[in-house]
Amino acid sequence: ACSTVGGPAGQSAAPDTGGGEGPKVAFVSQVEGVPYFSAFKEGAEKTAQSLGMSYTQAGPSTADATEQLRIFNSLVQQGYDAIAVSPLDPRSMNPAIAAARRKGIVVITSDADAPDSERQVFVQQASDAALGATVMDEIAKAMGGTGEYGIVSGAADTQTFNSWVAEARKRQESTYPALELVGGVRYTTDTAQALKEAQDLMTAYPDLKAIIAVPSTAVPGVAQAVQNAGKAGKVAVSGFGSPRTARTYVESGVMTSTVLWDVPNLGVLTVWAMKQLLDGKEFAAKNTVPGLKDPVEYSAATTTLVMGPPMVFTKANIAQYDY
Amino acid sequence: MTTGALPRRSLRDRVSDRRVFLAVLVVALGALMSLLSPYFLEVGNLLAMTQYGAVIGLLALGQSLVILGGRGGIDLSVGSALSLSGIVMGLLAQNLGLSPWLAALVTVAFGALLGSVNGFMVARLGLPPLIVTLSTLFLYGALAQVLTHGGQLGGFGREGFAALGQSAILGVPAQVLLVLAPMFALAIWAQNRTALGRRLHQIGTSDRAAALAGIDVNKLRFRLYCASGALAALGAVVTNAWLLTARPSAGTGMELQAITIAVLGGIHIFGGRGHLSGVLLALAVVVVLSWGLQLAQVGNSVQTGILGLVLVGAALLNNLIGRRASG
Amino acid sequence: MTTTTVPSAFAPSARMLVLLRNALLPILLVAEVIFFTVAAPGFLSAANLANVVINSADLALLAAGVTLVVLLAGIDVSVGPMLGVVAWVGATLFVAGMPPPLVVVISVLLGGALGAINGGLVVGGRISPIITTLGTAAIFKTVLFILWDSTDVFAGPVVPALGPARAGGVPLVGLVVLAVFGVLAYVLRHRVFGRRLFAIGNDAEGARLLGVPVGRTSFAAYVLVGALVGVAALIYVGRVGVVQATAGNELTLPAIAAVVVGGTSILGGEGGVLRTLGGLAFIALLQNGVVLMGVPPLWNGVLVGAAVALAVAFDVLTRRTLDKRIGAKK
Amino acid sequence: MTTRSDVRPILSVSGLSKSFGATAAVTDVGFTLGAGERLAVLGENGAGKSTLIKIVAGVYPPDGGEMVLDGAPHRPASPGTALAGGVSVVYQEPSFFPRLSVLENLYVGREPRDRAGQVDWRRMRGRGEELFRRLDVPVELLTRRMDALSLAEQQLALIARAVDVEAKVLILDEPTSILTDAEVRRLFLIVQRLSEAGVGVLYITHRFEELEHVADRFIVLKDGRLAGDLPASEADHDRILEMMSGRPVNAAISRSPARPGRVMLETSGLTVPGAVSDVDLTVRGGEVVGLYGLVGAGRTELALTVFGVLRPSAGTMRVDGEPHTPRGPRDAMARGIAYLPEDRKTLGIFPGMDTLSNITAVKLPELLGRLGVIRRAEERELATSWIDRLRIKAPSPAFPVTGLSGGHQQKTLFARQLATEPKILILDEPTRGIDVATKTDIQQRLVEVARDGTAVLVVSSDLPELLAVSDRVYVMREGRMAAELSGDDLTEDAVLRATMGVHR
Ligand SMILES: Nc1ncnc2c1ncn2[C@@H]1O[C@H](COP(=O)(O)OP(=O)(O)OP(=O)(O)O)[C@@H](O)[C@H]1O
Ligand SMILES: Nc1ncnc2c1ncn2[C@@H]1O[C@H](COP(=O)(O)OP(=O)(O)OP(=O)(O)O)[C@@H](O)[C@H]1O
Ligand SMILES: [Mg+2]
Ligand SMILES: [Mg+2]
Repeated sequence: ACSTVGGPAGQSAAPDTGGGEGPKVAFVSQVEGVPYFSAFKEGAEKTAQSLGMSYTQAGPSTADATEQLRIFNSLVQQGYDAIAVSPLDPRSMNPAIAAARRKGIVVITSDADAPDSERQVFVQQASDAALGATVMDEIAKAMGGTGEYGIVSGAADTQTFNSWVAEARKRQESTYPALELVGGVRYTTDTAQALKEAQDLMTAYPDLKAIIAVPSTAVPGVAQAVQNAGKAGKVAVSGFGSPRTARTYVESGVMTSTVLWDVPNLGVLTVWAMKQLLDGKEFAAKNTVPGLKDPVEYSAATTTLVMGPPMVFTKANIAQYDY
Repeated sequence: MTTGALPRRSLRDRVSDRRVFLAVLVVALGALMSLLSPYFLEVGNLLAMTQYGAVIGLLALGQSLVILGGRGGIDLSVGSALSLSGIVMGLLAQNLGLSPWLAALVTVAFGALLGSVNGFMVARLGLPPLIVTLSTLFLYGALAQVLTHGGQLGGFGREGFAALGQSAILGVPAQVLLVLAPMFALAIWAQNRTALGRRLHQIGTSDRAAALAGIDVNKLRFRLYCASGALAALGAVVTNAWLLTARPSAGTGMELQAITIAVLGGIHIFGGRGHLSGVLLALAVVVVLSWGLQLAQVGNSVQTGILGLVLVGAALLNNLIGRRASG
Repeated sequence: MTTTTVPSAFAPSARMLVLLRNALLPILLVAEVIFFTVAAPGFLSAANLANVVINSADLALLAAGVTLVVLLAGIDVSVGPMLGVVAWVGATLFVAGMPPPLVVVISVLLGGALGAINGGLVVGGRISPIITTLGTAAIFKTVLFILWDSTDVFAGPVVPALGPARAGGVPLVGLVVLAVFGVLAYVLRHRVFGRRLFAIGNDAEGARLLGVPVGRTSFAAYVLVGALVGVAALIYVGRVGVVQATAGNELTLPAIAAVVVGGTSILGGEGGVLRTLGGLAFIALLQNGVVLMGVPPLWNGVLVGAAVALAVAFDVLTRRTLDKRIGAKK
Repeated sequence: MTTRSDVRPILSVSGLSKSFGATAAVTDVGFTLGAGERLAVLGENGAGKSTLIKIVAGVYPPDGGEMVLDGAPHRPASPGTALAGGVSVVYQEPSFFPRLSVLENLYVGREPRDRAGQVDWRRMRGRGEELFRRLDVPVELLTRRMDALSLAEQQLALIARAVDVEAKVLILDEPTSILTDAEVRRLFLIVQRLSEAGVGVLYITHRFEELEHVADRFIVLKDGRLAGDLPASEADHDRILEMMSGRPVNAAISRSPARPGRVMLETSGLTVPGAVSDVDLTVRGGEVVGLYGLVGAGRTELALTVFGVLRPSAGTMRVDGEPHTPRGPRDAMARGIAYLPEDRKTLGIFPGMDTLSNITAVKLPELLGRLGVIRRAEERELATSWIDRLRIKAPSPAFPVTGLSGGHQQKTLFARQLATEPKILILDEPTRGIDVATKTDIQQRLVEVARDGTAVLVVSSDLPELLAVSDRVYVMREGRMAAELSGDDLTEDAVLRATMGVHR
């Protein structure tokens, strides 16, 4: 039942340093086991197999930068050929990435970046700006363009959440001046706390018309709070939850939509990128990736592969995605 | 120094000593881990592994001192104190542009200050340690967030400061050789050889008797909390040198780990009993176990449970051996 | 035999002082309510108070359980993760279509069984409660992680009384909580089992000398904690609607906080569940009021931490002064 | 006094043995206790008295031997079953529930219940009041927390609890060691009444003068073995002493006349709210001054004030002529004052630690090298010399102090204070629980210490002891100084009169 022990059966139990069956690649997630990263793994594993590589995925049990570093180092120790990482804390990962590169290991970032590091490429799901703007658009649409809204975010020091929130607010200030953020950004660490914060927001601001739930832990909490308060339809909810997390609420009408990207495809792209680098190949401005419909753009200036625009999941399409 | 005519400790005492047990456990776990992963026994790897024990080891040391001091002593705020001290060091190094070395010094003093708040409320006002440090757990953690608005701070990569967290001397990580090891050596020496150590045990076993024996119980207990705070801050210094980032949640959850290591090491939760050398061995157990499991690709969440099993199993076995031997 | 007491001319009667001593926590609570009523709009509304009750109901039951073992001079830091495990099982069975009453029974039994593991280790294995429950807390966390297997379980309230439902504005879970606390308060004061908890918490060895079945009683207390966790788990499911990998973990520290803020001695043998209820109310209303006051989110922890410390300082120091005047020299 | 030969045995034991590791605490002991009989158990410290009664009470399972209680085999699996079988005990080291009220303490494990099985608080309260009235203990105490009571009051409550149980056998392990005459006499009455009602009483004591009041018969233990079993009428002190120690012992101390020197300690108008009012006292170097009074008279508080634990609200103190305003025990110690507390369990020993560090606790600062390092060889030498001198029965200096018998724990504390060679030595119930031979030793040592120039103040409830060692005696009554007696005025009768407030 342990999702972190990857690779074909029998291989991870007794890893052979001689390396018989092609390169070993790994991905270090931000936390282990959450549906989001499980979906990532699904795409990644499939691709690794088809490219003749073995794939492992691991992550800390809570979003803990030190733990993540430990996991990264243990993979280096085990002689992996390529490692992709979604750093919780870019800076602390830098030295470890440099050390791994010195050992000749291919290191890339995916899902989140460490811009100042020696990583070879960053595989980006969608730009922060696009994500922030999309969720703001969704909320504004549901609110009819005016009124008060709140934001329930995750841990205060998670870079990704903070930049999404910043981008969403930028979008609101530029495009929807009639909307007003009330109560500041509420930071939470888990679903139950998100529930309480959302409930208190609704009490403190009776005219509240919408809430953005940022991390996937907050999504069910905020939705549940709205449901408990009997305000489904009166207070709109959107956020960055995986379809499976949000599905119950989207289908029951508590959530208007949830914004994300095609997560399995991100896994596909990540593994493909590692393979390219292992083979010593360069990225083109537009790359055709087996398994992905659209070509993937590469920006040489920022050494970034961008998968494409965000996806919006609504009642109409959410049932098709199982992650 | 002669040892006098003290009869040698009986075999029974030796076997039921928690430290002997832990030492055996370390070796046994090491053997098990080397079976699980061929990478475990590489020498460089064994030494490098110790770096993961440095920060939590410092916290466990402070925690042990406070628990040894008795009267329900405990410091739940160590994790938050680490976070807040780390942030303060970041503010000094990044915003004020102070040399990281100097900032580190100030930070340790600041940590002692944080500890002194606990110490004041516990030792002078006589409030229950659990609740005092629970409040400061919230307080310090939240202050760390407030000071950074949730963000992160840097500025530690200058003047060779990073070497403290990232270099190795003869294969031993600098943070272990230069910080953890001296601290534990000092503490173990003080516990066994000095009046301070004796007094620590005396206030821990009966603080009223200690007061009548002329020990300034409040002052000593106050200092224990200061020491715990300073050690937490030292942990922050090491973290900053190691990760080069100060995060307001850096120490979250570490208090329970620190307590776990202290009690696994045989520190009696009601005070006055236990050896700091046992804590060091417990730290070794935890580090060996989690690094070995990591190399064997056992997931992080499963590691938590295995550590729990070891904690309970060790206590159970230890009791069993002790009971068998004594009757 | 003569005892020397020097009566002071204008001292209030000892009875009054004792009364005052026990009324300190209620006084603090009233002060808190008045403060937030003035400072935080919407605080004193029925809807808000009902929210507070609904959001703290599961925590209240955990705190009640923890009180029992703290009275024993023990502790249980595994209640949070234990709740997670039971919540997952309960929610899963419920979603699978098991009849609600059966789900309730199974949850309580499962909780009791998990509590029995703690009790067995503490009593039979003679491991100190803190080590035992630190260990089982870690184990329960892993068990939940494995059960959960990357799949959130979504479930509504198993029975209405264990969900956010209200009757005439009164939250039903509130009644459940009151009933549980009422029964426990009665048991602690009027049943032999309760008296035994106090005796053991004061001096387990002394209690054994007087024929108190120390092992059996302690074991029963840990089982009872588990059973309370079983009920709390279903309330959690009804409130949060989803069980995730870390469900319940966050509840351990607040549960212990409620007990100590309430004034139950961590040394054991002194205190009670009603005090815990007071402590819980103090903390829950504080957290709620601070948000409603519009305090910037990051400052919440600062205020809550400071307020708890001040409240406890006030409570303990005043009680001590009163104790001196009542003549409880130490 | 009842006769014994014709009564049926209520408890008979034979061949009892018990060892702790290498220590044989009790070896092959047998005796018979008749219904209504009062049997005293005598023996040196560490002779195995407490261990013997703990076997009877079900605390320790015996390694071997048989017990018969009221005709049925007695093999208690726990103290609870022994209690239920009718064995009620007051232990030597008082064990009670500090954070419960006295009333609750009385009824732990046997709360009166109503028909619904609920604890019947009203009946409990009624029974408690009746019990205390019967025993002449103030009823107000019932509502106080147990830890707010003085040691003696606690002891009275524990005795009350034990005698209230409908027991077949009542065991009292040194119940009088801190009680004064009045309480002791009341206790004897209770014991007598119970024995008349057919209860067998086992009574452990080191006070020979009590024997004729509490015992019909006595047994003597020596090194865990039975050394004698005689009727009380044949109690001859010298002979008992010889049975106990196996050698002739000199029970009297020799006291050279005092040559009092400078006034070392002086209080005037000293007042501590609720305990001590307007007390004047002087102690000179070279003399032993006794302090007597009923329980609660304020003697302990007076001593604690001099030692800096309690703060006076009025009055002055002088040490060696200089004003003395201690902010804590450290200040008092710096002035050369040493204090032996009466409550060894909570104020004396460091329970988790070895005998060695218990002895050197106060002396430690003088045993330090650079950086506060303990000079261990020297420390061990010091501890060993005191272990020898006071004949403390410890297998090694590293033996845990809680493994020592009660009397030897007391000696350990005594050594702790004597080792500091103080200028002023204050002793609160110094020979509590110490056997007769050693007691004489200690008393002799006290007098010698004083003759060497130390000012010695002894608080004791043991009047014969006080008269034996003191050059002068103060008597306190309800916090005030009631009398100062010396020379020919210092008689037992005069002290008792002052204690009771009866004037000639
Ligand atoms: N729990 C224990 N562990 C080890 N040794 C013990 C223990 N209890 C008693 N002993 C030893 O057994 C012997 C008898 O002790 P016991 O307490 O029965 O003596 P006692 O006759 O009651 O003495 P006292 O008059 O001083 O109370 C002593 O040598 C003591 O050190
Ligand atoms: N600050 C303190 N620290 C330690 N013990 C204290 C303190 N204050 C009071 N006590 C305790 O209070 C008790 C006072 O006892 P009590 O009122 O019976 O005085 P007393 O006249 O000395 O009694 P006795 O006649 O038994 O010696 C002692 O048992 C002592 O241990
Ligand atoms: Mg004894
Ligand atoms: Mg006294």
